[in-house]
Amino acid sequence: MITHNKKLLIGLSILLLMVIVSIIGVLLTPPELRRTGSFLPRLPPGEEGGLLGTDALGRSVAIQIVEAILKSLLVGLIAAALGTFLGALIGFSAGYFGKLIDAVLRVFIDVFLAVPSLLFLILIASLMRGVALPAVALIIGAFAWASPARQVRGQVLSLKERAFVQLSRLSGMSGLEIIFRELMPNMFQWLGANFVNAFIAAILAEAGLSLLGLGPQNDITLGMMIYWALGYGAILQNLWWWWMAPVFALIALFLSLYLIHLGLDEVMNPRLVVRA
Amino acid sequence: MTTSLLEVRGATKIFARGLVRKQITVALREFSLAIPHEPPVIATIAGESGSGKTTLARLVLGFLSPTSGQILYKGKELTSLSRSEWFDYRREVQAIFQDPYEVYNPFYRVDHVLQVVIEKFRLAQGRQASRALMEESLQVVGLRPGEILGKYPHQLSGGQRQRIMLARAFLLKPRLIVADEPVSMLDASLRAMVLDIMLKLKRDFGISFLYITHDLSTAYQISDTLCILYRGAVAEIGRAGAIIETPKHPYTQLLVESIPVPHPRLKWRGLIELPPEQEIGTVSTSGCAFADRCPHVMAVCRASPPPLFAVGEDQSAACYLYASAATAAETATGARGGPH
Amino acid sequence: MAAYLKYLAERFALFIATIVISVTVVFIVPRLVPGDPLGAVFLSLAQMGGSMNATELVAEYTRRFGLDKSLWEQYISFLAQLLQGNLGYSIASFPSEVADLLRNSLPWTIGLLTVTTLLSWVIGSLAGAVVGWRGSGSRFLQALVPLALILYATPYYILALLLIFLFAFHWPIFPLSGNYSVTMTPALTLPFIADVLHHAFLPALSIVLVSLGWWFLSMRSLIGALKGEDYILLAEAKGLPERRILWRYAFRNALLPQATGLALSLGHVVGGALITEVIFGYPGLGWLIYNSIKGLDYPVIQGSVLLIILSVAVANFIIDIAYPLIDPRIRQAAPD
Amino acid sequence: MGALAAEPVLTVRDLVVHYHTPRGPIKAVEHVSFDVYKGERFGLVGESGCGKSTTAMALLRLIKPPGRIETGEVRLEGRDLLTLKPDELRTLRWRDLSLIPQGAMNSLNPVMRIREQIEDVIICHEGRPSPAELAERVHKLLNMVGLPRRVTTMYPHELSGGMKQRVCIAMAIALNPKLVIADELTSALDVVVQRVVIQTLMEVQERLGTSLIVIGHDMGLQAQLVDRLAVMYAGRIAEIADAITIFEQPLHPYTRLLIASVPSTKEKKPLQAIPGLPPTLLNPPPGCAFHPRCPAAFERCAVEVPRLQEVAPKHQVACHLFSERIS
Repeated sequence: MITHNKKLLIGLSILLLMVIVSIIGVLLTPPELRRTGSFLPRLPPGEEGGLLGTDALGRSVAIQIVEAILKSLLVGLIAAALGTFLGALIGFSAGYFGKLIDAVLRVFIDVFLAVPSLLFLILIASLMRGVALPAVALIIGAFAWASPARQVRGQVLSLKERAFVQLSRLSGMSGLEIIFRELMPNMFQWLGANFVNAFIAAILAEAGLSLLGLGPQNDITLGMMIYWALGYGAILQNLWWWWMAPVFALIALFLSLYLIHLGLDEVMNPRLVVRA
Repeated sequence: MTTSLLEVRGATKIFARGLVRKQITVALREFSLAIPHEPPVIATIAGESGSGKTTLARLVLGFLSPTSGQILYKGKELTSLSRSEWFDYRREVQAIFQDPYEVYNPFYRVDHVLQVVIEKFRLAQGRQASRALMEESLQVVGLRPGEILGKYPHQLSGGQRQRIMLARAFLLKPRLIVADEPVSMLDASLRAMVLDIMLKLKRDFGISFLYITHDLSTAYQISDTLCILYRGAVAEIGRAGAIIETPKHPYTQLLVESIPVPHPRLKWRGLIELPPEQEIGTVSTSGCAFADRCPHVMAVCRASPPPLFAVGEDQSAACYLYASAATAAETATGARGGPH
Repeated sequence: MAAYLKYLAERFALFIATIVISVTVVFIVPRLVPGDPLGAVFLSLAQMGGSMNATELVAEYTRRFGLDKSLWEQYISFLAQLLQGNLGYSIASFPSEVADLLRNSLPWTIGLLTVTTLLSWVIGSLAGAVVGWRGSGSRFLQALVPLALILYATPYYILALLLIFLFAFHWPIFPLSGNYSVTMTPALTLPFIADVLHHAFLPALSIVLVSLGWWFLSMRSLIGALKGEDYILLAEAKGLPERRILWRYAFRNALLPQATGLALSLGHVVGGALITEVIFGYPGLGWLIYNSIKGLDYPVIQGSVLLIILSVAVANFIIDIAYPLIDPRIRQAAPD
Repeated sequence: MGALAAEPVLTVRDLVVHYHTPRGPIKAVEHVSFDVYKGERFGLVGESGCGKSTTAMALLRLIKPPGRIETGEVRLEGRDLLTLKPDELRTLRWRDLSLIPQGAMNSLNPVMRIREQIEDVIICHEGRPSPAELAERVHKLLNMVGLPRRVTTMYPHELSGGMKQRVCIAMAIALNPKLVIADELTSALDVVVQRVVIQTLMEVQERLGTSLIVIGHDMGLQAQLVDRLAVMYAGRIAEIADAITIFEQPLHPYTRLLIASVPSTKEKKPLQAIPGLPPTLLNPPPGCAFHPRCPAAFERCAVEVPRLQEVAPKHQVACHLFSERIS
């Protein structure tokens, strides 16, 4: 099924390629080369500057970028996992239990859907100066549950009305059993697609925070790379390799994730598949 | 007097929607029906959309509870059943539904619906025994197990899927099966097969049916007793043959006349008109629900809902036209359905 | 009508809930952060030696917001101040009030975002409709799809960077930053307006291009889905000209969700492109927040966040009450 | 009795429609031929997936990819619809050949008033008349199908299913076409409303003298409604004859079983089902597609596809039981 979808295939290939190259790159880098001043500053890509040149502080852009890709992905992964988990939990409770629980949770879902979560992130991050990478990821994740929650709730509501749930009750299944044996299996692949969505949003949020100066100060993510580059006037000094490397890495990352997202959509949406 | 297997006694179900202003729908009004222990019967509830027939099915299955009135299983109210009694109820009262696709979890093979029943009700020990049981029940409904087991629901036809549902219910050897529009989504050529199995289960295994349908012709063919619902209220109740052959309630008459007879020489006679309100909004009335459409409407019809009047042997109609012919038969034997 | 009133009541309750919950979150957050964030802010301020009247500021704050009282009382006085539109003082530029700072930045943000949102919506929707309708028929139209996809997948600030590099640095056609030249005096004169437009062009373009991709894709898929509707098929059977079917039948039905999208993003104009402003040094809210972060000016950050939340909530509320009036399908039966 | 004039309005010859799926072509319509005469009510009956609706859509040339009309001829008063240029086709649609669609529920544009949707066909085919004239025409049409004037300014969602169906009837006769195709007219309606809608349609059709093709699965409705009837099975026509002949002297075993399987309210009799399963059109059985379920099948049925042949005056059957009798 997966290999039949071109979008999914291309998206996964780009993503995997980036991850593999980055991992190899990080593993091959001796720690002493990561330090500031390991290289001559401001070297363009080429023989002396290495593959991607060096920045104003004498660090190799290539060495930074492989690490930044992995760190950005890590932030996305943690945040998306947390957000999807919380969202699934909240959405599931709202949809399954209904009544008052649903009413209360729905208000929260709607509120957090309406307010751009970047704002809360700015607020928190600006109070916790110099947050570390896991903290950034957790904060992003903590505000990324609203959209999956709404969707899971809708999904559960519609599944709950399906006749097979009624039949399960007639077959003597308890509420919990219906959740785990009848509803959950139908949610898995669907939660997967949601996870990709949250992944994209989390990486986007991290980069945004970093550009505002609220990223993980002691770690190098793609957003932080751009932040430093801009802070040191990379554009005005024509150090294009410094800021362009993370910019194009981000574009490639987003493109691959969107392709995966669209591909999953097509694979799962029966309306797009020709019925026989 | 012995108690019935299942008795619905004066059940009313009101749905209220809305927080600020309640919108009240009376889905079922003062409904009574009894299914006897013996002999097995096919009791049919027929009506158009919005007649309350599906509400009744859901009440009987315990998915809803009545606003007032009672549903009694072997003389005990459903809401007061203990855990083990409820378990017995589930074993003895089963159901098949309208859409033979939606009842299957798309994630599982069709075996799942049979497996769960065997497992939950501990019908067999071990894989082989349960497989044998599944095969046996599939054969009862005329399916070849080899062609069915291991398939996903979308790989089977509607008729096959509905018959698996019957096989599933049969596994439990229930006393009663609630069949909610079981054939309305099937093609004509397959419809008869499912109805035939219902007849067979009644005849050979003593299983009664509460057959919910909008189709009077299938009701005529298979049911013993018939109850015509109109907007939540009983219009006519009694022996199925009598009601279809000599309908007494004006609504039943309209309904029976409107069934397209599959013969070009027996065409509809006369034109009928629907009052425009009928199609646009709902008319509420404190009297007979049919009063607005009834050609014989009288003042009394709008005043209070008519009780059941006996209009023949094993036939009663909720219509004031028959008030003079008989005394009100609110406790009439025929009114409760089952033959004795 | 009763249904609509009931719906209105529900929406209004949600609107109030949104405001109360967000204001509470904004109030709670600094107090949840370990340590004494406000104290830390003052401390770092003192370290920077930037503020002239640190003690006066602290005193003023403590008085107004009751920082020495219980949490509950603090919350009440916080709400009371808020209701009067008082967002406190800027720390970095005391005694400027936060509200005044916001008032200066807001017009630039609103101006930039409103124009770009409308523009990209119109272009994107029209193009998306045409491509969605006869997409597979033309290779040229098909080629627009991956282009839009790439645009949409690109974060808007990334595109901003590329545009700055190309058209402000490499080919310096447009200014690198700012909203108008320092040599200009703000007035309603032609040269000044031209200068403002010149400065706004690149930020605007970056926003238009990215959101164009989204509107295009969304309209295209809406139209694509509508193509299978029975009423479109019947319109074709009716022998209507194709153009009429597209615009009167398909487009009109797709317009509703698309317009909802527009309304939603108009609600987000205030906080829509904070980072673009940072990159272009455009003195809107985003720039203000960025500078406040750098200057540890927490009251200003808090005020900006509150302002954006409020504007989003108001916009959502307006959409909610207007939606049933626009869509005949739910005009009578308000949605769940 | 039905066909008064012997002059056909519509002739369909050898129509073939396939849906091209990744798993192979679905042979939805295979070599279908029939005539519809002037003023006649012609029924096309069959069970789900037998190709009756696809046939209807093919007559209007509304088959969408992956479906395709492979071959055939559809002549409306002599003009072959399948070879018309798009512009000619567009002007002919609705003026000469209109449709009462399956599922009227979703066939009206939800954001246009009823009036606008009916006006659309008049304006596009006849040019814009004066507003008063236009309003008068719309009103007259709605009146003809028994709808009150206030419906004109309503939106589809404000109408009940039966009313929507009547709006569709009014729209279909707006230009007084030569032929109206009604596809599963009443499948979602209650039995009383169904009767009212069908009465309305018959009344209007008789008044205008239009020819009518009624597509459906319900033998009872067909018996009430049509003069002549074609029974379809697995993409092919099994039998064509006038309605009384079909119901009183059916020849094709499928027709016989189909009629027998319809429960009656006149007499109680054992229920009769057709054994076996309907074939898949992706992979139909060789020979006569009905042979695996046919009680009268013999060797030839499994090898050779029976041709539709006239076995009695105006009575055509596609069955080897009768093709032998002729040859």
